[in-house]
Parts: sequence; C-alpha cells; structure tokens
Amino acid sequence: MIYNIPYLAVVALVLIGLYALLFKRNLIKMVIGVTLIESGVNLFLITLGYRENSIAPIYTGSPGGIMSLPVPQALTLTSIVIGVAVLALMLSLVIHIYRHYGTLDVRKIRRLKE
Amino acid sequence: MSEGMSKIVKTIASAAFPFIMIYGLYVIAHGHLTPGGGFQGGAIVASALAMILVAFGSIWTMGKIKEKQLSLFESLGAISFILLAFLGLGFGTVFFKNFLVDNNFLFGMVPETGSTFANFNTGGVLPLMNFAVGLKVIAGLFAIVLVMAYAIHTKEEKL
Amino acid sequence: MMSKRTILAVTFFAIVALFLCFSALMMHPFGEPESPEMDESIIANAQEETGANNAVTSVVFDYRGFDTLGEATILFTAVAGVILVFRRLKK
Amino acid sequence: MNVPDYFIPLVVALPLLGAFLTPLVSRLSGKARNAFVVIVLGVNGILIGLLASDILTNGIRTYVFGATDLSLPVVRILFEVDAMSVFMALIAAILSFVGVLYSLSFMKEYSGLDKFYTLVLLMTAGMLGMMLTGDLFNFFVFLEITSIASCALIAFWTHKGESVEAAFKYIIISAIGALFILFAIALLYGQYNALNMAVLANSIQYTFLDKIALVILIAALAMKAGLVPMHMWLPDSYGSAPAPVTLILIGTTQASLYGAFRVIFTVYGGVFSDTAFASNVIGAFLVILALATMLIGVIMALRQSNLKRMIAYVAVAEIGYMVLGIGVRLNAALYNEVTQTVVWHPYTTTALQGSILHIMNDALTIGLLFLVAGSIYYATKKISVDQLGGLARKMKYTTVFFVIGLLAAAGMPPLNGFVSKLLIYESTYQLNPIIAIVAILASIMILAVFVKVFHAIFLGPEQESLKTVKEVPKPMLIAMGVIVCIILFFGLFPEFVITNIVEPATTAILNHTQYIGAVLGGV
Amino acid sequence: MVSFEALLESLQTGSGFWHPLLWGIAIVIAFFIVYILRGLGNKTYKKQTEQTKSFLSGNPEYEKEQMHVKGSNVYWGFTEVLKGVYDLLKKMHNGNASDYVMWFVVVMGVLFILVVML
Repeated sequence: MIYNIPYLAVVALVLIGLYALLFKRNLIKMVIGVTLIESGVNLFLITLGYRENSIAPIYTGSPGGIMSLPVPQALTLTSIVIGVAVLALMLSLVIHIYRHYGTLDVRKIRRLKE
Repeated sequence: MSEGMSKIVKTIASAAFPFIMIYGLYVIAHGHLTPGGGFQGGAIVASALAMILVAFGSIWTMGKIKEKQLSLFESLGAISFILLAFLGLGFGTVFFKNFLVDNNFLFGMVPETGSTFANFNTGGVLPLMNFAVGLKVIAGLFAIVLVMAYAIHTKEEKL
Repeated sequence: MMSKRTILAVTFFAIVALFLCFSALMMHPFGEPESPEMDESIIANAQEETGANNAVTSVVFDYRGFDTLGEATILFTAVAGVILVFRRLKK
Repeated sequence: MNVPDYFIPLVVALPLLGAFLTPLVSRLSGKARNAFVVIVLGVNGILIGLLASDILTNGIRTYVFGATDLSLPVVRILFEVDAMSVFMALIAAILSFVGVLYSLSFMKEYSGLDKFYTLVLLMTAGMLGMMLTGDLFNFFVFLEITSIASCALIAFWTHKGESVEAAFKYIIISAIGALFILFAIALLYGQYNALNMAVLANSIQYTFLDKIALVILIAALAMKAGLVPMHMWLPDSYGSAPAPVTLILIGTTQASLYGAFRVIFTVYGGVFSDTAFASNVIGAFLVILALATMLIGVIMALRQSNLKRMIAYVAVAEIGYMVLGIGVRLNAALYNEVTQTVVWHPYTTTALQGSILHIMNDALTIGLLFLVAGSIYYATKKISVDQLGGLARKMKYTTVFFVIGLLAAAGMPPLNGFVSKLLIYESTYQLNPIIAIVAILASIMILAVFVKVFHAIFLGPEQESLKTVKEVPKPMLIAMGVIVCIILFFGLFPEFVITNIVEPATTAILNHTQYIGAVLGGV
Repeated sequence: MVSFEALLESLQTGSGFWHPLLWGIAIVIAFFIVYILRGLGNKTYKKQTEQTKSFLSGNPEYEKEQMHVKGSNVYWGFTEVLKGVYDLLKKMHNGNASDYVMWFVVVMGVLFILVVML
C-alpha cells in the first residue's frame, strides 16, 4: 500500500488535469490541464521503470549494481517531445482565437454549435 | 518589449550565450556515452537562443534570421536522420540497421561489456543520429518560439 | 444551485477518479516490476549490439529508432503547423 | 505476386521523406512542388497496391526494424501487416492521392501551400503508420502525428474564426484521447513488460488493470472515431476545413476505428474467445451507441443549413453502421458449456464483413460528397443551402457526381452503399429485428437529407446571384471521377470485391492466434 | 488476370442473394411498363389548354424565383413535429469545448461501471 504512493500521485495529476478541463473556463487554463495530464502520464512511465536502489542504465564509469529499466525512459523522452509539439500548436491556436473572438472564455467561443 | 530589454540584460545574455551553447553541443555530442542526447542538448541550445530572443526582442532577432531558414535547417536535420535509416537499408539489410557498428570505421568500435571508460569512437550511427536530431531540435524549437514571439507584435489583418 | 451539466460532470468525474485510484492501488509495488525480460535483455545486450554505453540512447536510436523518427516527425509537424498558422495571408 | 520485404517500411517512409523534402523542393517553384507531391503519393499508392496484392494472397507478414531476424523477447519495433491492415492502407492511399489531386486547383489561390502539402504528406504517413504498425507505442506516436497534422490543416483558413475554433476543439479532443491511450499502454506495459501487440495478446490475462486499460482504449478510440455522444468535434472540424483536408480527415477517423478493431479483436481477442460475458456487455453497449449514432446523426443533419456540416452529420451516422458490426459480433458470443469455448453464429461474421466493407464505402461516398460540396464552394463561394439553387444548369458533371454520391450514401441499389448495408441489415436482423429496423430507418432519413440538399441546390430556377457560375476546373473533376469509378466498380461487382478483399480482411481481424503466431512462431 | 466470370457472381448474404444485373433488368422491365401506361394516358392529354396550368385556388401564379423552396424550409413539418427532440439535441450540441471532454468522461465512467463492476 505505502509503495503505491507514486501511482496515487500520477492519478492525482491526471485528475487535476481533467478537473481543469471540465470546470475551468479560461482556454489557457484548459491548455494547462492538458499539460498536467501529459506530465502525469510521463510520471507514470518513469515510475514503471524504477527498481529498488538501482542506478541509471549507463555503463560509462558505472559503479555496478542493478540498473533501472531503460525502455520507459525512452518512451518518456518521446512523450515529452510530443507534449511540447502539442503545446506549441495549442498556444498558437489560442492566440488566433483571441484575435478573432476578443475573449478566452470557453463559453463565448461557440460560433460552431448545433 | 519589441525593443528588447535593458542594456544590462543584453550584456549578460550575450556573455552567457556561448557557454550555454558549448554545454548544449557537448550534451549532443556525448549522447551515446553520458546522460543526454540530441533532444536534451538541442533543447539546451534552443533555450540559449530563446534567451537571446527575450533579451534583444523578436523584431531584432527576426532581422537576424528568418523562420524560413530555420525550417530549412530543420528539414535538413530530418532528411539526414531518415537518410541514415535508409542507409541501414542500403549497407545493412533492413531499415534502421546500425550499419556502422563493429567495422572499425567512423564510430565503429565496440566497448567491452560492463563498466567502462568513455570512448568517443563508439556507437555506430547513434552519434550521427544524435547530431541530426540535435540540429533538428535546435532549429525546430527556436523556430516555434521565434514565430510565436514575432506574431504577438504584428497585428494580423482580418480578411 | 448547480446546473444539470455540473451534476453530470461531477458524478462521472468522481466515478472515473474512483476507478483510477483503484487501479493505482492494484499496481505492482513501486520499485519492484515483475519479470522485465525485455528490459533485462536490452541492458545485457545493449553494449555489444549497439556499441553505446548509454542504454537509453541505444533504446532511443537503435531498438526503438522508428519511434524516434516519428518523434522527430512530430516536432517537424508542429513547426510546419505553427508557421502555417502564423503565415502572412495573401490579400 | 511477391514483393520484397523492404516494401513494408517503405510505404510509411516514402511519404515521410517526401514531407521532409517538400520545403526544399518548393524553393524551386510551385509547379515542381505540386508535381513532386503527386508523384510521391502516386508511387506510394502503387507500392501499397503491390503490397496488398501480395498480402491478400499470401497472408500475414512481419518486418523487424534494425535487425535481420526477430529475437525473443521482442525488444524491437516491428510492422505486422495482415489483410485488414492493407485494406485500410488502400483506403488511405486512395483518399490521400485523390485529395492532393483535388487540391491542385482548389487550393491554388491561397498562401502557405508548401506547408500545406508538407502536412498532407505527414498526415498520410501517420495514417499508414497507424494502420501497419504492430507496436502499441508506435501506434500512439503515429496517432499524434496524424492529429497534429490534421489540426494544423483544419486551421488553414486562419482568417475565419470558425476554422481556428474547430482546430482548437480538435486538438483538445485528440490530445486528451491520445494521452489516455498512452496511459492505457503504460498500464499494459507495467503488467506484461511488453509493447508489441502480439506479445500482449499472447500473455494477456484480463485482470483488473487489463479491464481498466480496455475501457480507456475503447473510449478514447471511439472518441477519435466520432461515436455519439463524443461526436461533436466531428461536424465542427469537417465543416470548417478545406474540402481536400476533410477528405483525408475521413481517413484519419477510420484509422482510429481500425485501432479499435485491432484492440478489441487482436489484443483482447484471446480474452473474448474465453469469456463470453464481457464481450456481451461491451457488445450491447457498442450496439446501443451505434444506434444512437445513426439516429442523432441523421436527425441533426436534417436541420442543418450549412452544406458541409450537413454532410458531416451524415458521416457521423455512417460511422454508426461500422461500429454496429463490432457490437453485433461481440454481443452474439455464446459460451458453450460442453466444449468450454465461445462460439459465434455465422451471421456475426457477415455483420463484420458488412461493417468492414462499409468502412471503404463510407470513405468513398462521404468523401465524394465533401468534394462536391467543396467544388460548389469553389464555384459560388457560398456554402449555405439557402443561398444556392438551380446549379444543375451550370455544373452538369458536378450534379451527376452528387447524384451518384447521394444514392450511394443512402444505400440505394445498385451502388456500393447498398451492398454493405444489405449485409448489415440481414445479419443484425437475426440478432434483433429492432436493430435492423432502426438501421433501415436511418438510411431512409439519409436519403431524405440528400434529396432535400439536391432539391435546394441543384434544382429549381437559377438564382440572380449565381448567373456567372461556371463548371469547376479539370483536376477537381478528374479527382471526383476517380472516386465515382471506384464506387461504380464496388457497386456492380460486389461478390468479387467481397471474396477478394473483404473476406481475407475479416478472417485476418478475427484470427488473433495467427497474428500472435506470426511473431512468436505459433505459440 | 481477373476472369470475367469472377466478376459476375451473385452475392450470397446468408439468407438471400443480390445481383446488380438482375436488378438492372428488373428496372428496364419496370420502365417498359411505365412507358406503356403513359402511352395509354397520353391521348387524353391536350397541350396548350388550361389543363396544363397550375391552379392555385384561383390566385395568379408566381414567378419561378419565388416558387423555389429554400433549403431550410424543406421538411418544415418534420422539424415542427420533432421540436422536443430538437430542443434536447440543441442543448446537447452547445459548442462548448469542455462539454466535449465531459462527454468523454461520461462514456468512460459508464464503461468502467459496465466492464469492471459486472
């Protein structure tokens, strides 16, 4: 049980992000929510790769001993870059939305409905 | 902000710029030996360029380099990366084959198993891919930041 | 007085939160992944297969190099998209 | 015929290389860029055709990246191509090639075209990667490529607030979906320490965490595929994107649907062939959602006045038919106590055949209708149905194409929509007559929608404001004609298509042991 | 490569069959019947008489432009009857981006209850 605290932190991050997406009205805050979910997933991947008192999987001058799993670190690297790309595109769209609508309130950005 | 920040900031930024640059290039170059690699080092160098952008303002920076050239650099990096993969198909047998390892050519050596010292001349195509990805990430991230910072100042005309 | 939308959102948000917390408690204990054959074989063979001391780099560029190609492609896509969105519109 | 192994990665790598080269080529001239893009996509289509002809006859093939042979445990990314994958890849090839051909003259007067073609190529590469890969994380990466490229293309007309708004909604939706998919992949990885679909399908045990992962994957992929009630992003983005982009967006939506097929029938296929109850529950839920999708799609389409939004709601309704096949297959699983196995009625296979064939038919017919709507916009600069009328005098070819498209989309014989819908009706009638009745009612209402559109746009006296309308230029007509030819072929020779393309795909998607054996050597 | 007979097989759908050419033949026969019936009625049809004019309960006939029914007025009665349904769907289809995410959460929660609890 006590060993699952990191997973609970992951779930908490994801849920905070979902909360921001569901109940916040500012577009910037919704973007922050998306990035929170993304960081939660990245933390989850990194958490899966950890082993008890292990070292980084790098042989250069390594003191020896068991190494932590390398694959989740690679996946996290990929996921971080993907998150950067999505964030850049979302923010540039937010800039354009502000130019067109003059507001960032998600309830007023509803030209497309029904 | 379009004029950039005060003289102190500009001076310190231009003083710190080369050191951050060298550190980022080091991280890129030693990606196959130490923690780091193309993405991390590229992010460091791009942050140095972004510091210059913040200090001197986007108008001045856009005067120095256009986003067209940056996207050109980026596509060059991407092309070299995918060409390395195609060379694996050519020299080796399959796509993404590490065709340089263990043939005593460039980066061709193989370290002995276990804890070793850093030997730069190892890794096969990995260092080359690191360079390609580093170039790509530098150009890409800086292009994104530059374009977004420049777009704040230009009033878009409504059509 | 909460609106219908708030009630619906809160209810199902709570349900999803409940199940995600359960899944977090059901995970294997932190720090003891069971039977990682794939990563063990990578750690064992990374040096002589890829010639790199950094196992993470050998995973990123050799074992899962195609993912890295896709990742670089995603950055390329984002740059192209941002430049497209902020392009000068023809009169 | 047999093709060499390197065709398999080349199908994805060629559009990628083309996309990276497009900024350099567009430095030369616009014509060179257009020719380059058309050549790249044409060659890619030829490669996909050869690969498909090989796979459909000789069966499943795998390709390992970075190693000549596959060493266990599976540490490398590998492509695993079976008949279902090449079936989807054919759709992607047709859609992307026709879309580029159409946009040669449709997009001519706009700026930023080099980035446009780059993103189209990237979108194609992402779709093909999603369809051909055998690795879950690789699937996620290509899903993100497709999402980002299509989001940037939806926002192409940045001078319209609607386009930017639709793009923002799309990127929010796809980011959430992709992140939850990654969460589910991480759950599976943490349990089985594998990312390969075949390895996961071999070692899956349907524990609590597997159920969580299954739910998240189904929900996220259904949202990306536009299932009610998660369909609201679809009319927005379809309605406000340029027409060729909309054509390719249909392909991305169906790539997500293919992901749902793959997850349900391959990764969790062993589970559903052991326990009937779980598959019955999920199947019932999917059937209900599919019926709701049909009805809400057509009912909303009836009151639209924007032409493209109307067609987009009809596209939502068509998605219901595809999901109905999955639902029927899962819901009709019976547990046989004597043999301790799960058995299916033969009509469930027929239903799945119908829905798989309907994927192709929907791509062709709805794509054709979107192209016609785009050419009406190109000719008149109007998209509202109320401002149009009497165009049949001016745009003869477009009128004929629209008639063919509406008859095919409404499932009128002898066109292709009728064949797949006939299979779906007859098989679902044996499960429950109400389902078939609702499906028939939905397609009748689709016909009503399009009769309304046809009357309002093409018939009637010619309007004063539309005196100067001319027929659209040649490339657009050629692009629409290509789709019409394929539609007529599919409609006139149904048995040939089903025996040679659809049945291999259905057997491949249902036979998960073969998929596992191709990687793990018949474990 | 493809034999022509392979193209002309009829589709067996478990409990029936479908062949486009037979359908085409049926259509042709139907056209003949319609043509014959039309010929029977055609002799009692006199052109250039007021038999051909449209009779709007004595009112004069409008021009063609005003006679054209606009797109959103077609099926007016249908949308009137289904007004309740349309009000519900309008409330559902408000273009609020966070509602889109809310529906995803709703479906995920329902699936959680269905799959994990049962």
